[in-house]
Amino acid sequence: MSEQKIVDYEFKPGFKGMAHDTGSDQTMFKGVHWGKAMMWIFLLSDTFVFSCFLISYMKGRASTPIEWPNPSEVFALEAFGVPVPLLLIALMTFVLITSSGTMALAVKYGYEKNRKMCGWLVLATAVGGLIFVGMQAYEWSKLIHEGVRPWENPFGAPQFGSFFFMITGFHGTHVSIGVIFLFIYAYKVFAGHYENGGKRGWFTTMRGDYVEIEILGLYWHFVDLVWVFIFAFFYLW
Amino acid sequence: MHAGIIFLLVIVGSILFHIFTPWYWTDIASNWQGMDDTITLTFWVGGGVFVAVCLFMIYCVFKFSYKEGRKVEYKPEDKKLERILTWATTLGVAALLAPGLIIWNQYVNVPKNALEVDVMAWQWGWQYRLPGDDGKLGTTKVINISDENPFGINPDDPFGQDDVIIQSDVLNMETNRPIKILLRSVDVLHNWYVPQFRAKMDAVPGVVTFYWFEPNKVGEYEVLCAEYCGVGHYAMRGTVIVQTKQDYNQWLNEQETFSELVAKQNKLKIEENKIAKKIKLNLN
Amino acid sequence: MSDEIENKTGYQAQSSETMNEYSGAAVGDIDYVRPAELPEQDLYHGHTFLTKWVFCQDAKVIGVQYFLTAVFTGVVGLILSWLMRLQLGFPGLAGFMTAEHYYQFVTMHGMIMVVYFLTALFLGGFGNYLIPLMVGARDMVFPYVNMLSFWMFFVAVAVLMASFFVPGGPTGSGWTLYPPQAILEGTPGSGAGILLMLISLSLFVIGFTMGGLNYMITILQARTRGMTLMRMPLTVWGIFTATVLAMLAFPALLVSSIMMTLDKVLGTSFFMPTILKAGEVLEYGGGSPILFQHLFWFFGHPEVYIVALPAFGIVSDLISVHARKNIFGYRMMVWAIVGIGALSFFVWAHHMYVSGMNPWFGFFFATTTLIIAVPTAMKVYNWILTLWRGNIRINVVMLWCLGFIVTFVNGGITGIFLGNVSVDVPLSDTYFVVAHFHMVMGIAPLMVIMGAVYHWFPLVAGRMLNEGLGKWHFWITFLGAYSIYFPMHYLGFIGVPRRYFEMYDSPYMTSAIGMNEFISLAAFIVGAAQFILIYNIIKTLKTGKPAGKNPWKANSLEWHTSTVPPEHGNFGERLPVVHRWPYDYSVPGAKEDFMPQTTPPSEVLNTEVEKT
Amino acid sequence: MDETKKKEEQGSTHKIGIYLWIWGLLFVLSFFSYLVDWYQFQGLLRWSLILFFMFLKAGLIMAFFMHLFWERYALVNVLLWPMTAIVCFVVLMVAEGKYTLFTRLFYFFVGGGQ
Repeated sequence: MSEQKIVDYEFKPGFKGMAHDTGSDQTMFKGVHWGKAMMWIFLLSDTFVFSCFLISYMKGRASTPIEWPNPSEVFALEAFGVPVPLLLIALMTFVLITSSGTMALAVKYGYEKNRKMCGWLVLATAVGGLIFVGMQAYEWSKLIHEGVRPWENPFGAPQFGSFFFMITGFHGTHVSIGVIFLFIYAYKVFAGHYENGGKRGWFTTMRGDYVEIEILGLYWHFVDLVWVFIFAFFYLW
Repeated sequence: MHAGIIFLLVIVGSILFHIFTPWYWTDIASNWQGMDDTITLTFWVGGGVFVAVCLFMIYCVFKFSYKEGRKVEYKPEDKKLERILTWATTLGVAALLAPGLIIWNQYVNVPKNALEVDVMAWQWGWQYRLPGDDGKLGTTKVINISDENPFGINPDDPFGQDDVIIQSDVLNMETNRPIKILLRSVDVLHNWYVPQFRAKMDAVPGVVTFYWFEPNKVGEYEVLCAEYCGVGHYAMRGTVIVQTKQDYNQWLNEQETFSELVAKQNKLKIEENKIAKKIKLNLN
Repeated sequence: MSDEIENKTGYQAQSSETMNEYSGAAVGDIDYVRPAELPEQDLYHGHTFLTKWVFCQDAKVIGVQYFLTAVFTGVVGLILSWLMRLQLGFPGLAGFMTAEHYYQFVTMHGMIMVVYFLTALFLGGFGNYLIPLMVGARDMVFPYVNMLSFWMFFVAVAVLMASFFVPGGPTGSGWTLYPPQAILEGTPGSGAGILLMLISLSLFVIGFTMGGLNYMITILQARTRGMTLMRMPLTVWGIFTATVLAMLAFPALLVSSIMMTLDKVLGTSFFMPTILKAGEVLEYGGGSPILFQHLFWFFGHPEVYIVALPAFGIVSDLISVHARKNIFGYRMMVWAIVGIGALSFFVWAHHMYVSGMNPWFGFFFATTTLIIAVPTAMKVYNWILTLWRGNIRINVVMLWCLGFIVTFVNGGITGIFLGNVSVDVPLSDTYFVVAHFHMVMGIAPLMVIMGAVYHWFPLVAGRMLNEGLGKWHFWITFLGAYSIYFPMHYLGFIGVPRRYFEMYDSPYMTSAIGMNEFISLAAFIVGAAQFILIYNIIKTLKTGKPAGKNPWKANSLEWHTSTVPPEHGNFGERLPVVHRWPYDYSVPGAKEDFMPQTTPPSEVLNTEVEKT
Repeated sequence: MDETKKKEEQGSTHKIGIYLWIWGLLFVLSFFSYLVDWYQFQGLLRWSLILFFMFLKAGLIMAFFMHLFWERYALVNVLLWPMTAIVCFVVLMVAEGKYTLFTRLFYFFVGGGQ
């Protein structure tokens, strides 16, 4: 996503370009920042973590002879005295997608070096994430009130509770870590760490750059992406 | 030089060891001769490759060891040679794979006339159940297991009533009759393994696994547990006695069925109650 | 370029402008190499003892730290193996040896050797030391994360070792940690032991992920000018592919350890079906133990190649250097490494043929497994073809390589037995399996590690290890290890099951008492012989012959640093520019029998060197 | 060639319209997948709709929000090929799950009589 200009290097499109990039010296991902490449590879690894969780869930659910509770009823919420199926989940999805959108715009304004806009959007993303975590906490407490535990479940197969708390918990941990970093980076943007050549980081000797907002954005979108899969497999199945 | 000689001795020693070894597989006592044959085939092909590769290596060590100013070949690639080697290897591997898959196909397809035997494993022992006159085993559940119902047979399953139960780790079998082993475990993983039969499969709690074989040699064999199952793993043995049809039937008739066991226990209970009542009366 | 922080902490910043002065020649010149895409990396140079040797950000120091920690765990694993062999060869001789202890030693030996010794040594040790040097980078791309990676590994090892001292002792569930037995009473260490093991594994995975990201991005994005992927030494290719495998396989281990921890601590039933224990039905139900096995082997099989691929790569380099000949079929070697790596994700259930999984999987996994045999065989052919018409130095390093070829081919062939589904049925869970994997992923990689130590020690310490001691070390180890594991296959043929504390008087075993005693004696001797190396290293550090620059006359970049041993930043003021692959040995017409990667084409116009 | 160059030169600052479009689409698709549950579609229809919307949403997020659409093929391929291992794992575990369920039902509930 940086300017694609490299001295004496010709960019070729498509698969030809892939072969050319791969066969070239120095870098394989032309113009990709080290940190961004690292985040991508990390996310690939994390994808395998979530895939293993979801595969275990699918295997567990497919092989239990005891009836699996109907998520549409379990996760229903009373609104104006009427039970609406999956209402809370729909709202959580809404919040998370909203925050994903603000994050995408933050990255855009970051690259345009629009410090104020970028900072506010990162902050908005952080607030969105916080709301999501709050709603998840509410959802957990509601289920626990109804008697669902990691080891038992009044509505049917006990694995329902186990997988639910484990997978949403693991996802929620990701969101929470993301929220913490979003607040830190909102501060960094407002404090101007990426202006005038960039300030040296706390963990590293590298200089700050707005590419860090994109790296953070990748992580945040990934969290959203995982939610898409959890939403489909956990709540709709 | 001495390096090459020692390596050569190692290879020659390996071959001699294989020829003169007193340690080789026990006499087979089941229908899985095909497994032994595939092993033998793999042994010849694989052993041949091993010896050929090592001899080539040793030859190179003798022939090309360091000499100042020796002319060395500089040839980064040889497409033709590489292609030949690839195809030759692929063919060899395919030749080994084919019999393996054919036998596996036999292994997972149980003959229709096989006698089902329920092998129940626990930490650390075995017990067995044979179908009764109806030829069918009743369903089981771990939670049904109790002193009165040691196999956990579902009491309302009609097929379970006449099941022959053997509460010992000795199982008798008839020669030349296929046996389908149905394995289940009530606690951890186990594996019912008789080396002479070659076949084995894990017993997994929560599911029922199976395999089959046809014993074809009269005799007594030791059963081993072949999947680590806790501290008692090594002591988890059993016995299989393969008999002629006559002997087997005689043995079978001496065994108890599930309904007989239930009746016996009920009788026992009634008597106990009677005794208890008597004692009460006496006390009164 | 100097700002406040720099002055305070002493960053040595080199601006990108100074780099561009040295752009070599102009476009059109045969020596022309594109200018650098990226500015030079800023490095943090430690000043105090703490930042220089403990929390150091130099990949070379981190590599040595990894190496030493891994060797420490390896020695623990070795001692455990002695104790096991003591019981197997001479049952009842050691009074303290109960079945509980025996199984704990088996488990810890396996886990330590596979994960904490071999994986950490190859990727953490050799990877850290060699990657930046071989691809021509100043350091790993994220030195701070790299440092954290080591310390995370250190904590993981500490937690693992702590499990020896908790009540109940370490876990004794076998290195595969199969549930349900791993967390049920009846298995030693099913309390604190298994928990610490799972925690330690999770920490290891987290630590490794930090390191693995470094290795991957350094290789992909921080190579020096002229260093294309197809000019990298095979060592780097092996370590790189192994790292990719680790990044994608360790997640499965992490997930399975999290799930098992929850089963143990919270009483969930992911892997736990209804269980009857001592007459009582436990509070579990509905889980599937086979699911754990799938997850474990989805990690476990790539793990085998995580250990094997770096060994393949390193041994290729060692053979090429010491046979004074280019590696035969370099491109085939690279594709074989990558192909084996990719295929290793599609073969996991060949460890589970008799596990009670869906029986139809046998066909799929037998086929994929035997397909892997083809690229592996190609690698073996290429190694021995590299020897053909070479000029082979029969020194200690080459001896280890030859030992590797013998043991690896032996172990590889027995792999064809076990991968071929119906042949596996009689052999699985017997000593044949034990002999197979020790030969192929224990002894063979160990031969490479030893060869690599003798090969690179002059670079790390600047002194040559003693050849005479090295030869003793090699012959005792090789002959001893071979005579341990070659006969052991025949125990498997008899049908002796593995993980047996004692055989009593089983008819299969009574005939093999003599062999077991022999194997145990050989194991004691081989283990003891490893201390020759430690003695050799200590002696060499004091009085060894100075190595000087490039003692083996090798081509790859690590031997062409400005100082020996290389200092932080590796290459002095200017990064090297690469013009060729690292295997131009004995090029006809060249003055010497080697041609460093940095030799520009204009210097070798009159030779018959091939363009790479 | 020219076209890609143009695309890449815009690189860092794509028009805001694209983001808003994708954003809107994501809301709409989420709403649709919610409707799948609301109307209680069952069976194959439900499954295909769920998976369709899921992959569409995931694709949009990856392609535009995570900029994968504008990345070079080298990166895209490195990221997507490993998914074949996941796909293989999923397919085999579906088969395994069904087999486990079958043995449980057969031996613990239904029995050999049926």
